[in-house]
Amino acid sequence: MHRTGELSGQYRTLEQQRETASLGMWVFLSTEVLFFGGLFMTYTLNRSTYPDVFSAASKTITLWLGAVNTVVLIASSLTMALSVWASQVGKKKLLTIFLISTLVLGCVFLGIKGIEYHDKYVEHHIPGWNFNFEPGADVATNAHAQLFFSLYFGMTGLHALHMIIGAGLLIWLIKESLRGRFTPEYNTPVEIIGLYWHFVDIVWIFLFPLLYLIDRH
Amino acid sequence: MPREHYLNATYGIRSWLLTTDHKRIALLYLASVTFFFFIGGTFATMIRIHLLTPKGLLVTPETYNKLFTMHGVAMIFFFLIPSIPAVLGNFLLPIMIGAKDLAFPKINLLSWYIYLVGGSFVLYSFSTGGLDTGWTFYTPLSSVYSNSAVTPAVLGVFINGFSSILTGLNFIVTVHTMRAPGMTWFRLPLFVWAQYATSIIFILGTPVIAITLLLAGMERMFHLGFFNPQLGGDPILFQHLFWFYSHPAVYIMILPAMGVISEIIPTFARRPIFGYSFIAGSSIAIAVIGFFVWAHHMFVTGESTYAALTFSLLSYLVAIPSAVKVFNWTSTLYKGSISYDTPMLYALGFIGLFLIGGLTGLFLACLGLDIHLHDTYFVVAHFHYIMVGGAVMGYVGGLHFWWPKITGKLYPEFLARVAAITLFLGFNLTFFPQFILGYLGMPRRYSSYPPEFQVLNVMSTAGASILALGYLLPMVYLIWSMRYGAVAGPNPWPATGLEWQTASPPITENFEVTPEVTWEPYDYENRPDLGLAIHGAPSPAHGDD
Amino acid sequence: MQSDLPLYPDQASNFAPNVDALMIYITAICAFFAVAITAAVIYFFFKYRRKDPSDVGVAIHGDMRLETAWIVVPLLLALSMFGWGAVVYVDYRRVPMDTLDIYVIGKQWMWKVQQPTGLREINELHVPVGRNVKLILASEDVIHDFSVPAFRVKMDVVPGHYNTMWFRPTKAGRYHFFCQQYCGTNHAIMGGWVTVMEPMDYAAWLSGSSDATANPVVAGEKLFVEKACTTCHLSNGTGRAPSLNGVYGAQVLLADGSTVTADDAYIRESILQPQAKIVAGYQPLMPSFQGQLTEEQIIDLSEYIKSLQSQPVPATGSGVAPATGKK
Amino acid sequence: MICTALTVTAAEVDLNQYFSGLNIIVALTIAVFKAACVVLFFMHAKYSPGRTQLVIIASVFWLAVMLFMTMSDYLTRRWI
Repeated sequence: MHRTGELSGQYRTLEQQRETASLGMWVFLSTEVLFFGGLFMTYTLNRSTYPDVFSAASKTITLWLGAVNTVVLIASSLTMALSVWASQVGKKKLLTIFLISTLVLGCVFLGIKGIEYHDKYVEHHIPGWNFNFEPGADVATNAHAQLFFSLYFGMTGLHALHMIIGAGLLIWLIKESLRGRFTPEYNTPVEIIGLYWHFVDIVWIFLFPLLYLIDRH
Repeated sequence: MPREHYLNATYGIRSWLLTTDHKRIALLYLASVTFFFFIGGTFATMIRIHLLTPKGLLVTPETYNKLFTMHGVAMIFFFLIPSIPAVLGNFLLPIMIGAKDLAFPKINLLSWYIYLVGGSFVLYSFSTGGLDTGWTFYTPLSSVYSNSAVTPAVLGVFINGFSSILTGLNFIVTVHTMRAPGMTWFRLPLFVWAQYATSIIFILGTPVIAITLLLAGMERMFHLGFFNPQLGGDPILFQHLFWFYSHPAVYIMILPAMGVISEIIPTFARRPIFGYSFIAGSSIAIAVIGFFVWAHHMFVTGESTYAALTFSLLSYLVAIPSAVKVFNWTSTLYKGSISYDTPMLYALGFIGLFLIGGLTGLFLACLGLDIHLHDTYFVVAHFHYIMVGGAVMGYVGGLHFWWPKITGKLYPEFLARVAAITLFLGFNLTFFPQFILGYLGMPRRYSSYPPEFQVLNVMSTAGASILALGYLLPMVYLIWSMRYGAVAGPNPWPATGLEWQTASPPITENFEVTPEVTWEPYDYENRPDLGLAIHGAPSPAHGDD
Repeated sequence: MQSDLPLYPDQASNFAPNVDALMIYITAICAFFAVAITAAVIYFFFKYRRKDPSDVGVAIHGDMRLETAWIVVPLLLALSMFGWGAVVYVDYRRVPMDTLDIYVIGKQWMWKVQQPTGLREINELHVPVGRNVKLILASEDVIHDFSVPAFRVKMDVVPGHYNTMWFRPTKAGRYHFFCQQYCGTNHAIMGGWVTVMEPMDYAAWLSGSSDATANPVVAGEKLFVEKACTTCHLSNGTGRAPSLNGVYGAQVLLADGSTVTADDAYIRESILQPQAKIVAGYQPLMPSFQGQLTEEQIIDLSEYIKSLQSQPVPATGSGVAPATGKK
Repeated sequence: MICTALTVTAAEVDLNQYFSGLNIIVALTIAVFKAACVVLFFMHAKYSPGRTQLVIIASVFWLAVMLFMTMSDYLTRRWI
């Protein structure tokens, strides 16, 4: 297929190319909803089966770290939205600045996540690996707490993996924006990677109350 | 110097392995799914030979368990699910809607590579100890107790899921944004409607099995407890999540085949399809309602009576759109001009076999009967009627129908008719006795069985040997025809779709100029360009060009 | 034995005639449609075959009345199948009160059966004709499935909780039972025989092979002491845990205000996950016995707790509302 | 863009409320509200073509079907 500037050969117009890319990302995100959905399903059932143990286990994770992370991630979503806006109105310098701030906020999030994971390691709360919920917990409680932490690591781990992929995409965007590639006519990559980033944010918006906020009275 | 087309536009291994042309990717898929079909077919043959005697003729119980598991995994995940979408769909969908390619050609190639990686994992599992969990991977057998190579197989199926997802994504977006001018939604060929419906399932179902198998794999590797009752997990949850995808997956297999049949029947009856919008709508209805019936696989797990009643009722509802399709196909034959060409034989065979497969589904959806029939050979016969009698007949029929377009050559018609009839008879002899076996209570997945079941098993094995020949024959003559077949010309049947408006084989960009669609689908009455004797027109010779 | 090529298995339980009648009903409807459509296809195929290579068919695009008809008629027939099927199914699921309770434990790859007297059998199940029999199914490892084709009954045996099924044998004889859920290497030989006996023969068989040490109530009582249950579950209701007298079948009031019926599943859960349902007025002190008891030991304990039925319910301290009606 | 600033502020306020111990329903309602804001404004779903909105609705609907129909099995097991 021949390329004409930023237009790939299978499309007739740039507008068609942009719409196609955007719809493609949306459809991909709907897949992602169901992908995380399997975990949410597992979570829902186990929480409804073992509400007390889940509540007790939830209380052992550090609330303020999660709360800070929520703010950080929403802020990064804001800067990402601003990047899309900057690229649409052609403010190339602002675009680069917003993209870099998004990346920095994303890295802060991952850093805090790393601290939390380290805490879990110290507390023997990593499932399948010297797991010990609390001294004196009986076999059943220990097993059910391990379920909670399996889900905690499964959900936040999968989320963090998405963050890392997103950070990689952001680095590429920053590189291209430094070359001045994005113009008001052609900014599709900024837009669709923006969609992806917001989605990752949304997943966290649900993970936070589900994992950190069980019966914190 | 022959005319340039997609096959001879460029040469060399690289031009194939790095191609982004949907037609070449379709052929890459054709080769790989055929490979898995013969692997799965070999296992099936061994299974049937083994079951000739009650004690089992050929292998140990352990090996037998691996045979049926690997037969299922190879056939379902690596042949049936990708067969029609990734081969025929890939080749035809862009041409049928008048596009130069799919929306995302590189992602299309990527999905083939993902398929290869997933396939390699599974082959690795097959060759290092095999897999004995059943294709359903039920926990805790798969996640705790099995001693076979479960982890690579689960990872392989998990990876392969992304291949399906990307194919579905590509198709949905392509249908939305890449249609040629004048190609409105209700002018789309029914094959495209079917592919679109299938893609909905790819997109919304496949991720669920991907994450489920990932969890089961993690559970096995790290001794977690999601589905292990000893650690507080629930094995029934695995079944819910598994069937949330795997029941709709049955429609992934059958819907595209229904799409193929909806193309073949009007072409060889030479008249508009009866009830176009009902066939199109029923495809979407099947895809959507098909998602709400999954727990009918779990009527005897101890699930709640109320849930069972709900799922049974919904299962009956999903039968209606399938019935609507069969009625419409049959009515399309009425006052047609019917020919005996091979694709038509496959299409009529499909109707017959799908009819039996679909109707026996009504027995299994019935709560009171399912308790007795569940996990017996009745179920085995039922889903083989749908998947082999339906999906594979559709796939092979479609291959014959579009073979002239794909290769530019005609296959030997007589041999092809012999093969079609052999397949039909062999299939019925193999699987019909299994319905009776099932009602008598013979459980599935048994490497040995009580002697009173032997007569019917011998009949089934005899049929299987005929069936195996029926599959080898097309393999031979289709390959032969690529070199020695007669030149087909752009529109040998003739048919009305856009894919028949371009050369055979098509050029890399499909059309010299983007076509503009001004006619309704299957509208022989208003297509003087096809050179047929249209009612009211003076004679075919006077049709204008 | 029937003919060499039978079409249906023996009818040996209360369900079999109903299921076979349902089968005939659905087969009749399906056969009608299968034959009608196949006949139409074949008729059209020959009647409208192409006479001239350039012939075209008649352009008929559709007909709303026909479409409506073949949506509505199959829908009504399908609903009738659903309705009848549902009636039969509810019958399967509603266990009568007066059952003979037999425990069946599946493990790779054998069946262990325990009669009410404590008599144990391996891959054999003896039941009397004409008596409602309830099987309480448990698994020690993977999912199995207990199925008797001649009775038309089947139920998965799921590790981690009890499933139950019931039937009333109607014909003496010996019938196959199978494991119907694939469970690993020797799945195919994990089966055996159900022997349906006349009630007199059954009673004779039970007493003839019974021995006192196998009595689950005795074994359960021993376990009850060994596992130190007696320390807290004092029978007069003054202990740190509720008295278990008369608890089986009663409505138990829980700490969160709800009530639950103390059935087999509840007793099992309370042994394995004591924290899940705390009886009103008591502290969550009891340790979990998960992993410390085999399925058979749990059954013995349950049987012992059930046997406390006969003793008087203490006035206070049981957390139990008086048993209502059961037995 | 002003809306986005408002959303962040709203999220900040909500976070403070969490500490006073809100139950799961409130927590999830706020999460849904936040997510809806992100989808509608950050992701421009409000101004997107109908088919994009259809994709969003479909994915949420299917997720809901999975959760509700599966839980319907577990929650009604003791009814009969």
